[in-house]
Amino acid sequence: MSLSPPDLKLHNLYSERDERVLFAGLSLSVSAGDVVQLAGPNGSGKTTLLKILAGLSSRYEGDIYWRGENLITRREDFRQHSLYLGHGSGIKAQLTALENLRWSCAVRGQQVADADLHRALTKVGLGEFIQQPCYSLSAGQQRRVNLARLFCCPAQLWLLDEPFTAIDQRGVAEIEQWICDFADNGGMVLLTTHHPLSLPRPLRRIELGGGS
Amino acid sequence: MSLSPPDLKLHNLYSERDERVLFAGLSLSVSAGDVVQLAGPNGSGKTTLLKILAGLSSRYEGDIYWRGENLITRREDFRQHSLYLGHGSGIKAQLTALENLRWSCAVRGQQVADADLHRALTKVGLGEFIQQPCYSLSAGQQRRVNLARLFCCPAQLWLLDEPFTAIDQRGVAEIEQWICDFADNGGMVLLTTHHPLSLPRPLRRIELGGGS
Amino acid sequence: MANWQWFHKWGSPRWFYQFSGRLLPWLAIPALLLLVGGCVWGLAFVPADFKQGNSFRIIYIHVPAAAVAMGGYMLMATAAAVHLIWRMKLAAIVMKSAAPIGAALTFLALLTGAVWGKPTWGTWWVWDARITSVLILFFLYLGLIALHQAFENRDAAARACAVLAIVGAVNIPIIYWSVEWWYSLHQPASIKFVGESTIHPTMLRPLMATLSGMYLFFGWVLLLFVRAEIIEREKNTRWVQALVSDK
Amino acid sequence: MGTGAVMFAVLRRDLQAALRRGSEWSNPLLFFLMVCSLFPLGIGPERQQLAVLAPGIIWVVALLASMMATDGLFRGDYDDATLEQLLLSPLPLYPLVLAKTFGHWLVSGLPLSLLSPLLATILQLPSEGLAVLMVSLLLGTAVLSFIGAIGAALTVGLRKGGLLLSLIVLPLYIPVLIFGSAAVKSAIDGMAYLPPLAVLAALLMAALALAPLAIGGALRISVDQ
Amino acid sequence: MGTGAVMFAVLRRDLQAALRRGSEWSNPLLFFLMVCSLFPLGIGPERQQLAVLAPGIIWVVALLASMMATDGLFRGDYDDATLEQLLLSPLPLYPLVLAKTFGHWLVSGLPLSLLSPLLATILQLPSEGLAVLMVSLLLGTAVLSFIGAIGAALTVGLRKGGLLLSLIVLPLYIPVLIFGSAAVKSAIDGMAYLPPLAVLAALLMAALALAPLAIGGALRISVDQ
Ligand code: HEM
Ligand SMILES: Nc1ncnc2c1ncn2[C@@H]1O[C@H](COP(=O)(O)OP(=O)(O)OP(=O)(O)O)[C@@H](O)[C@H]1O
Ligand SMILES: Nc1ncnc2c1ncn2[C@@H]1O[C@H](COP(=O)(O)OP(=O)(O)OP(=O)(O)O)[C@@H](O)[C@H]1O
Ligand SMILES: [Mg+2]
Ligand SMILES: [Mg+2]
Repeated sequence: MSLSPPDLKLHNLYSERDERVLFAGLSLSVSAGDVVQLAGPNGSGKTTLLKILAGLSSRYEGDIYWRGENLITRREDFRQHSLYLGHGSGIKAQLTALENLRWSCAVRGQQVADADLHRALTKVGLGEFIQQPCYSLSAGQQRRVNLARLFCCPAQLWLLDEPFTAIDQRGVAEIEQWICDFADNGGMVLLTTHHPLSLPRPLRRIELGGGS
Repeated sequence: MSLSPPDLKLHNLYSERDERVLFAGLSLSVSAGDVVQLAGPNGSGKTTLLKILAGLSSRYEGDIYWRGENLITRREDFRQHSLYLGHGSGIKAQLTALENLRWSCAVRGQQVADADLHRALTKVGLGEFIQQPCYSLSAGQQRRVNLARLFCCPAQLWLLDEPFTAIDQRGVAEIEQWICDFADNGGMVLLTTHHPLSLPRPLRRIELGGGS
Repeated sequence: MANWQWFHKWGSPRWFYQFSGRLLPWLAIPALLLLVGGCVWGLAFVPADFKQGNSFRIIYIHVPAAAVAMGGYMLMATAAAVHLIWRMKLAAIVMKSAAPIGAALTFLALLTGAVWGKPTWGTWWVWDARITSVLILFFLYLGLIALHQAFENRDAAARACAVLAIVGAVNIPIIYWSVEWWYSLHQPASIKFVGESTIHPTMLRPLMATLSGMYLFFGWVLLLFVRAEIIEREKNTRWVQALVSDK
Repeated sequence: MGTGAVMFAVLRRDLQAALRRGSEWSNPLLFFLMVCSLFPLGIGPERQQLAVLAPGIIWVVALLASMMATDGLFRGDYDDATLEQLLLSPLPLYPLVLAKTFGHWLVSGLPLSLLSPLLATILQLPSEGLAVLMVSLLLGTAVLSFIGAIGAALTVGLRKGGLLLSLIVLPLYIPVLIFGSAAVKSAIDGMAYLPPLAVLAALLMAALALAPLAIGGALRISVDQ
Repeated sequence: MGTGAVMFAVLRRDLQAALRRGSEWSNPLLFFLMVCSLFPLGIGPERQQLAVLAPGIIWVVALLASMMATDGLFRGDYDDATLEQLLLSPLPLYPLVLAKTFGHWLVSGLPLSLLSPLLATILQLPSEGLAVLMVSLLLGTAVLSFIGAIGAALTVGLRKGGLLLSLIVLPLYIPVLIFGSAAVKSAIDGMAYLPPLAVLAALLMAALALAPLAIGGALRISVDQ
């Protein structure tokens, strides 16, 4: 698999904010099975880069290729196969975990059976809290509802912005395991985190400089 | 100093949410120089406990004593000597870091010279960003503005809810250092975090059970 | 590709700055000549109106201001479309700069109209169809300016305002038509604009002068605003710093 | 999952969320009711006078109520970042936005229109106008929802939505107000009320076709700041 | 740091934040202007009719504008958790809340009152009423700010503030509306306008003394959820 051309390729990416260069000449290839950690101090542009890749931001110069073609022309295919988990909570507080997850799948055009949603929520440790409205969940539990999307929305590329925020230690280990399993099955992961990762597989670190 | 009676004492504290018991029979004494980590899985009630102590929540049973007297009768004195840093950002996005910090001191009734504010902000690594409106700071930088309050608002008790959120690795080490220094000088710290702490001094961990 | 050269050139703020510098006097001098000349002509040499006396002379400011305010919106909407479609930065600058000028001219039209209304109709304000339309145009301008101000980020502001300007431009005909209809539905007997055709040629010629003067004036002020904005945005580039250090 | 099913899922979640807090659909209604009843207090209770003013007042207040409700249309989704999920959907944005806006009308414009005869009676509107008032509001509030959604999408990334939204949106609302209140007045005066209603219907068609495009574009801009 | 200095610091930050975005003080104004001009479009352009309605319309709309501005009074502070800091201050809450509310009036009620003569002219209000209109609005909007702040404090913990606030607050606004518009009408009709103005002043005194207590209590409840 590693001989095939990279699925995602950044070429000479440049981005600035308020005249401060965040990154310049950034090139990166991601193929099936790769796990890439975006590292760097606060304010170095990790979130910015993930948003650019996800297609939420267009404040960049340079080229991004998805499966050999320019991302701009293949946005739809890219959206189909990528899954972005951002900083935000990503859930509606007055709905239950189940309803939230069902909606998240629906807007991706996926109809998922309730049993599968259940399984995903149980997997992230919310088995007992499925019918509880999300506003009554703690910070970490809300985060877990969002993480459950990883198991309902099939994708080939995960873009995770600080997935470990507010997650307890056992949870962190679990998520690391999920990432490994996903990569083992040919998935690609780009994630930002300040946690020192301990994955049982090679991990690429991209250091973004600058920052405060 | 360790022979003096504890400054903060919780006796048989009980709290529940939606009929789920978060903690019961919780007793704890905190004296000068103590660093206490509230640990526990997501949803175990760490934030709830900190808010109760800070005086933002009254959903508990049991007694809390501050310097030997019931906290309820000594609220004002307690507020004077405690400093709470919560989950939230704690800063106004359209103001600069400096203005935010100045206001934070003012509502505590403290008039701090600009030079001191400058020093505090430089200490948290925002030296260059002092005059920038806070909305243009990254997640970690905003968090640092809030942390700068630790150096402007003299207090004897710090209540810190996940102070390391969004902070990079060097930053985490720095904050740990500040906590140590503060405790060395007779301060008390109660903090929640999922990070494994590495402090060069004895640390008490209170495990809150339950949770997901 | 070759015939797109001019487009990219126009899109370059630096080139535009230099080019517009040469253009400025050619706008400023005729604009001021026509405006001042037309006004003097209109105030001093045109005979008084037999019905309105001297108060009609305010027409030499009122009508040009109203007309150019309308034209300004259309220019702004065009710039907005150019910005959205081709991502041309200069178009965003033109759009942003045109808004306050257009709003000011609209306000001038309202003000002069009100001042004129007092002697003519005995009241500062009536809910006439055309007046109402101008008032709404004023609101459209203000909304645009407020939206631009509310954004903290320049690029997002420009694109959001561009969407709004285009939505507004689509709506302007509808608004005019509906207000016209509303007014004719109510038909208040007392007050009406005098028919436009009755205006005497001796009054018309100075009006034409101030009208064209006002268009040129708009162009001139717009260029000044655009140039200031370019300098502000490019203040960290080498060519601007060279420009500043030259002076 | 077909486009229809996705639209239904979007609609369903919004309705669920709205009904669960109740305030979402009841608040515009109560606002409508209260402000309408403020007018007799401010103006004076003379019957003749009120009857003449009633169509105008009801329409202006309905417009304000609809506008205030619109402010929250995308704000909640923006704050909890579910809007990002919507924008990253592999499906075209048009049907998603259409479903959201329609759902919003269902919980704001529709109940308001259905309640309007009650208010009309309070404000002494002659009974000939009741049916036309309701129809004009049904059509008109739908147009208002679409126009309002453009404004809401443009301002959703900004901290202070409420009043800014009104500045942007009110001038665009004016044709709807004019034709809506004109239809009611014509009906009371025994004149032809179909032409203004037809214009409202035409405006609705135009809004259906064009507004979702503007809304989608505006949302993408608002998220990318 | 004395209480005065602290109040000044609170006031200063709020004004700074408001002026920095500009929209905070200009938007209520523009809203006032626009909605007032909606009425002729809904009702019709007849001068005589408008003149009769003008005091009522201006007062109702001023009330709405003030109410809509009030919605943001504590919401921003709640969202960014600076409200927690305010509540944890070792100082008494009364002066802090007073400063915040006063600052809010400075950027909402005050400019609105100053602009009112212009609107009055547009709405054909006879010129005898202008001065009284302005004074009544100056007093009245201050009372409205205090009452509104209570509502804002009660609803700040809830997601959908805007409309809920209006429901809580509108009934309390009604006395202000009645005396305010009565003062203007009396002035136009050449009757004694001082009594209703005196009532407004008395309401203001009562609000100054009592409202901050209610606001402080409501804030503590809202944060503890
Ligand atoms: C699109 C906007 C406007 C245009 C093109 C316009 C144009 C004109 C023209 C051509 C005349 C001369 C009419 C004549 O004497 O034959 C006129 C007169 C007048 N306009 Fe305007 N005007 C506009 C807006 C306004 C506004 C906003 C006001 C008031 C605030 C206003 C108040 C007046 C008054 C009082 C007169 C004199 C009326 C009379 O002669 O009976 N106009 N306007
Ligand atoms: N809306 C904005 N306007 C202007 N500048 C911004 C904005 N958002 C972010 N920035 C700037 O962009 C830089 C990068 O921000 P970003 O959020 O990508 O950092 P990050 O690497 O994710 O940091 P952190 O580790 O703190 O999350 C920061 O220096 C910040 O000042
Ligand atoms: N507003 C609320 N209403 C009802 N229940 C709540 C509310 N806030 C929190 N809870 C419940 O209280 C429990 C404890 O929440 P708390 O935020 O204290 O947890 P925590 O220990 O801080 O967790 P985390 O590590 O995820 O931050 C959770 O199970 C949650 O469901
Ligand atoms: Mg980040
Ligand atoms: Mg917590």
